[in-house]
Amino acid sequence: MEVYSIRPLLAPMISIVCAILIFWRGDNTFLRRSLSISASIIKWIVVFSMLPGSLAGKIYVTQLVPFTPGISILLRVDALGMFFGMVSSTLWVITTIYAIGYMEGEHARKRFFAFFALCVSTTVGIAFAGNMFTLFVFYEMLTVCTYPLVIHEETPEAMKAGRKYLVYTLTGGSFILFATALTFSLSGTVSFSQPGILSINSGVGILAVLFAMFMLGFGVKSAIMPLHGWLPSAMVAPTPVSSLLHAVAVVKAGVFGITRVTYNIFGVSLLKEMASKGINVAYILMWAAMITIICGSLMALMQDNLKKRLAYSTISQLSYIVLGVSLLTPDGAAGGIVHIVNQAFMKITMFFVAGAIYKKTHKKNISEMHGIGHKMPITMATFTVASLGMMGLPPTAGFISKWYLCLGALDAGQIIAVVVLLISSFLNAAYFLPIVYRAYFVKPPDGDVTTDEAHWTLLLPCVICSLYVIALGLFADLPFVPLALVREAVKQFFVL
Amino acid sequence: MLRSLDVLLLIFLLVTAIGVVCTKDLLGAAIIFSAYSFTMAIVWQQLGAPDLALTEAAVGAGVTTVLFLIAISRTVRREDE
Amino acid sequence: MIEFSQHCPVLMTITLIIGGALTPIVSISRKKFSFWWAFFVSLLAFFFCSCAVWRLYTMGPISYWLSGWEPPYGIEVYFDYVSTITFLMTALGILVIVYSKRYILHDISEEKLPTYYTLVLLILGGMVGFSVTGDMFNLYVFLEILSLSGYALIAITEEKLNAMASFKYLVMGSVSSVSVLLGVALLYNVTGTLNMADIALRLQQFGPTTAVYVALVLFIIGFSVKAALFPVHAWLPDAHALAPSPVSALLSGLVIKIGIVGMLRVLYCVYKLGGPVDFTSVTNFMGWLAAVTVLVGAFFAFFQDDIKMIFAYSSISNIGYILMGISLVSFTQPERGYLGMMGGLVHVFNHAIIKSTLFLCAGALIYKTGFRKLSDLRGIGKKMPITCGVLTIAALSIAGIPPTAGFICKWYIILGTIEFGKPIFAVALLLGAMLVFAYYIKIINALFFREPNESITEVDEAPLSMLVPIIILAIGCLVMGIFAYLPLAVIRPAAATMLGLPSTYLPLGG
Amino acid sequence: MNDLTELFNKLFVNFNYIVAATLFVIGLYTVIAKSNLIKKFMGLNIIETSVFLFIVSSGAIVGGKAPIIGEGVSSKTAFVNPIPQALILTGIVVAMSTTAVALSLMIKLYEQCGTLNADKLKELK
Repeated sequence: MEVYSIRPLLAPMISIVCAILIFWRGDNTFLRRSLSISASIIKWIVVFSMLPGSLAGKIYVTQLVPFTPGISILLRVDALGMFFGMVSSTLWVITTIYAIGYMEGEHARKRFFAFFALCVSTTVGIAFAGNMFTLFVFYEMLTVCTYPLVIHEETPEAMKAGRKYLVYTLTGGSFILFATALTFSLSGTVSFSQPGILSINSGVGILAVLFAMFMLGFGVKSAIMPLHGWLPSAMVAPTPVSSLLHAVAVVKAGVFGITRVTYNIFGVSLLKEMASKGINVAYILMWAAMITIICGSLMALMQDNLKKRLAYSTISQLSYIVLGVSLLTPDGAAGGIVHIVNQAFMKITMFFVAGAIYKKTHKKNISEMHGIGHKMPITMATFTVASLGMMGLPPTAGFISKWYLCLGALDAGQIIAVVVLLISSFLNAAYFLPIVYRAYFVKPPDGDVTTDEAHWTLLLPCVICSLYVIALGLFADLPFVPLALVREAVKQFFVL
Repeated sequence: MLRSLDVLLLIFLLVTAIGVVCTKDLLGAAIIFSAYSFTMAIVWQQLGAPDLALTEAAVGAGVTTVLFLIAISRTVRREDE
Repeated sequence: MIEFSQHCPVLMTITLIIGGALTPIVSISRKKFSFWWAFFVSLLAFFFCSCAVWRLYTMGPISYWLSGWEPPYGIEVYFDYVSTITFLMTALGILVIVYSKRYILHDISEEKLPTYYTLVLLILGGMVGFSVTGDMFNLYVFLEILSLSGYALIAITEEKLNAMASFKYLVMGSVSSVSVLLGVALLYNVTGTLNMADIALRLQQFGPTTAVYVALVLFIIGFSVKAALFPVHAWLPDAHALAPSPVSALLSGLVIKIGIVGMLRVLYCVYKLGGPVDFTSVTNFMGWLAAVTVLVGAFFAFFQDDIKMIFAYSSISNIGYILMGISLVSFTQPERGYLGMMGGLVHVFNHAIIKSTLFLCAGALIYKTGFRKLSDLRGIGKKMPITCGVLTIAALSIAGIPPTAGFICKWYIILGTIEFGKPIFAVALLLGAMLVFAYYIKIINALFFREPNESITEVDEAPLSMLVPIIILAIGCLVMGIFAYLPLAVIRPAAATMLGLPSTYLPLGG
Repeated sequence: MNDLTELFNKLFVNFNYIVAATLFVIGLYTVIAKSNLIKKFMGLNIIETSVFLFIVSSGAIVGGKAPIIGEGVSSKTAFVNPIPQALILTGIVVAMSTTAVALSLMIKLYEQCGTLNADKLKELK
């Protein structure tokens, strides 16, 4: 059921207006802070006001300008879009609080907050995009808006990372653009619909090429190996940027795109039909995801820099989502998609902690963090919760995703995927638990064990996120948690 | 059939053109160019275009040559300079 | 009104040319008055042009016989959908003239002001005339008017290199003009008329002869030089980069498009798809050249440090896009070329807007700082936020980042190449766009994200008469991108009629 | 022998065109090969006149009259076609203005650089 509403447009517009106001009058610290916070909260309210409707199967639509016959800039909030929009708008609120604390005393704060708001705006745009074309438009805008944030430090290293980021993502964008044009040429439309818009009549070969191009395009932002190179180097950005953009907005935009392409452009039935004709693209994607999961974890093991380790962990975790999507079973899809939110909250907690430690002690490397748990007990406690979640232990959110992923893999008959998930859990334990161990059970070198927590603006977001990680795990079946929305989305994909 | 005068004129046209190319002294080249334009004017007349002949004589042989002369007097005289 | 609007295409051409010729006379006592005169003349021309465009879209193309002489003796003025580019020319002309008010005194002395405005009006008049004439010989005459004014405008400053750049352009330009003239003569020989529509009809009767083919090749060579297609592009970078900035905006924005308009006229109005001459082998070859042009332009731009040099090379690259779009035509199935043609034509408009924005911004930076190298201009973004902001918008636009104007053409040309079955062209285009973005990001980095140059601390924002035109153009960049259906609706009939389809033709995605 | 006569005949009929083509080549050679700018421009002028010659020749009817209406003219067919001539008239004027612009550029260039040799100018750059 489609309902016309202004709210899908309102949500990204709020951030854009906020960005413009910050550009205009952002030199005033108080004004900048209050603008950021109030805009993020208003946006959160707008997005969440659509939640009950979405759960009931309503689809909110705003038709913006027509672009050409057959294509318009269209915002359409279905369950999947609502889900992603919810994640990003919630995390904007939390990250804004964190960023205010973290960026204290840094340079070019006006630019930072303005582009921050723009990025969130484009992310919500991606979430609410009603067709591939709109999605691409916001996707490219996201790339451009993130650039000033990646190079925020303006050091040669940051500039190099920014260049690398642009080269990777814009090349990916070119693939998507070409694939979108090809889709339009084949099917005459680019609107997302159930169960997909392409038909087997176009020829299996060309469809396979099309799928490959989409995956190469979105694979860059979702950091599927070997397209992941930009992500670790982009960690030179300030922590709030790494956390929101490189754990949530940018990378999740990539996996969101993959989900959209798989379920709304191709559709489950078409992919299965292609498989029966001998070209099983989903299977290849699954293998790419599994290889990324293992390799990403192995590389994370070798990192000493905390943020770098988190970055490689992100690469590995993102492929959980891709794996879930590529299984083409309802449970697998549910596990993959719900991992978007679960991984987001867990990873953002960890980044926040890394940032808080850096801000407090200027330590970046794990080998220097002896006994940090004594100095910053609450901070490290949240980190521990997130680590347990990453390993997939109950009752954390990570368990829910892993459970569904395993169910999906069994449904699809891919025992190997279950094995990979299990190995990955062990690897997760192998690279996160030593940090926790070192923080609590190794005495600090100076023997100083007095508590010295970071500023509350840095601490509060960590606590909220870690609580959320537990809550998501404990109350997974309540109607207003993300899982319910995911079930609604999956119901639409598989026409259940 | 062309008349023999025409043929002669055309051959003279070629000769002057080659003269323009080969003369190293720019002043000489400009004067040969003027001769070339005059020949061209007569060719126009022979082809039944008196108005063109007039224009060519005035503009091509006259004004253009004067322009060349002015330019040469204010710049270089030898081609290789 | 209807009666009046019929005369408008002629009136605007005459206004500009006579107005231009009168400029030195009206400003004989006060040199500075020439600005107001030029401004007034361009406004008048813009008004006439608006009337003509209004009539075009309400009543269809205007065919007008000068002084009422019937064909084939009279000269026809034909205002069709392609002629809508005159709207852009006159509008851009006004902005450039306004911009020149302050800027040009930076480059030339007050003595030369009337000369400058004369030449600007003449170049505009030449372009407008070129786009509205229906007569092959007038095409040549207007081509010469605008080329000559162009050569003179480049060399109007006292700079040493300018005269050289202008001379290089002049030699290339003269050869190309001669080749166009020879083409006109050959066609006249075969058909005995100079009117384009008549030539098209008679070509049908006489069938293809060697002379017709030779004429086609001569036209293509001639217009390729004007458009700076790959092997004959060498004159462009110096000429466009060294000219005074408003002149660069005119040259890069409009004058190179004249080559495109010329090709459109010759290929699709005179020779015509489905006509006696199958020229698809020529367009095919042009397509490949265009693909090379895209890459060559983008590649060389990468090594430049002079900001205007970068823009000039990127013009070459963008001309490649346009030519790629308009050369994707099939002789027997005209509708297959529609999307590519749309892309090419849209980019004629969009590139004009974007590139003039870039050059005018560069001009503002040079005017204020006196520097033109990126390494000297670093960190200027904080001092001149509006100019640099606009420059950024235009840079993103030319790199084809949505939702700006440059993206539309990219989208259409890629669609066109897919429809046409030549995805290899799309690869060239995307690669070119990537390279383009790579060096524009270099500019943006230098302007905003690098340590400020100490010697430019005493710099503030550019004067209003320079800011207003660039802001208007920047809004144009955004509006043409976000509300893409507006320019598309205007250009759609042009693309359709060029291919011999009804002007209301609307395929999927058109 | 007969063949040779025919060949000469053909040559003679097309002699105008042959001369025009030769002039074109001579002009082109000058533009490309000569390094002096003034010389280059003389070559360009030769090219232009060669094109004019070609056009007028193609419009000419051998033995035709000038297209001027006078006494005793009744038939239109004996006239030389006037349109090419009108074109050339414009063409000559255009060529002259191009030359004027080019020469003024050269004077300027010489004042600034002290040479008109294209190779030397390239080095100066």
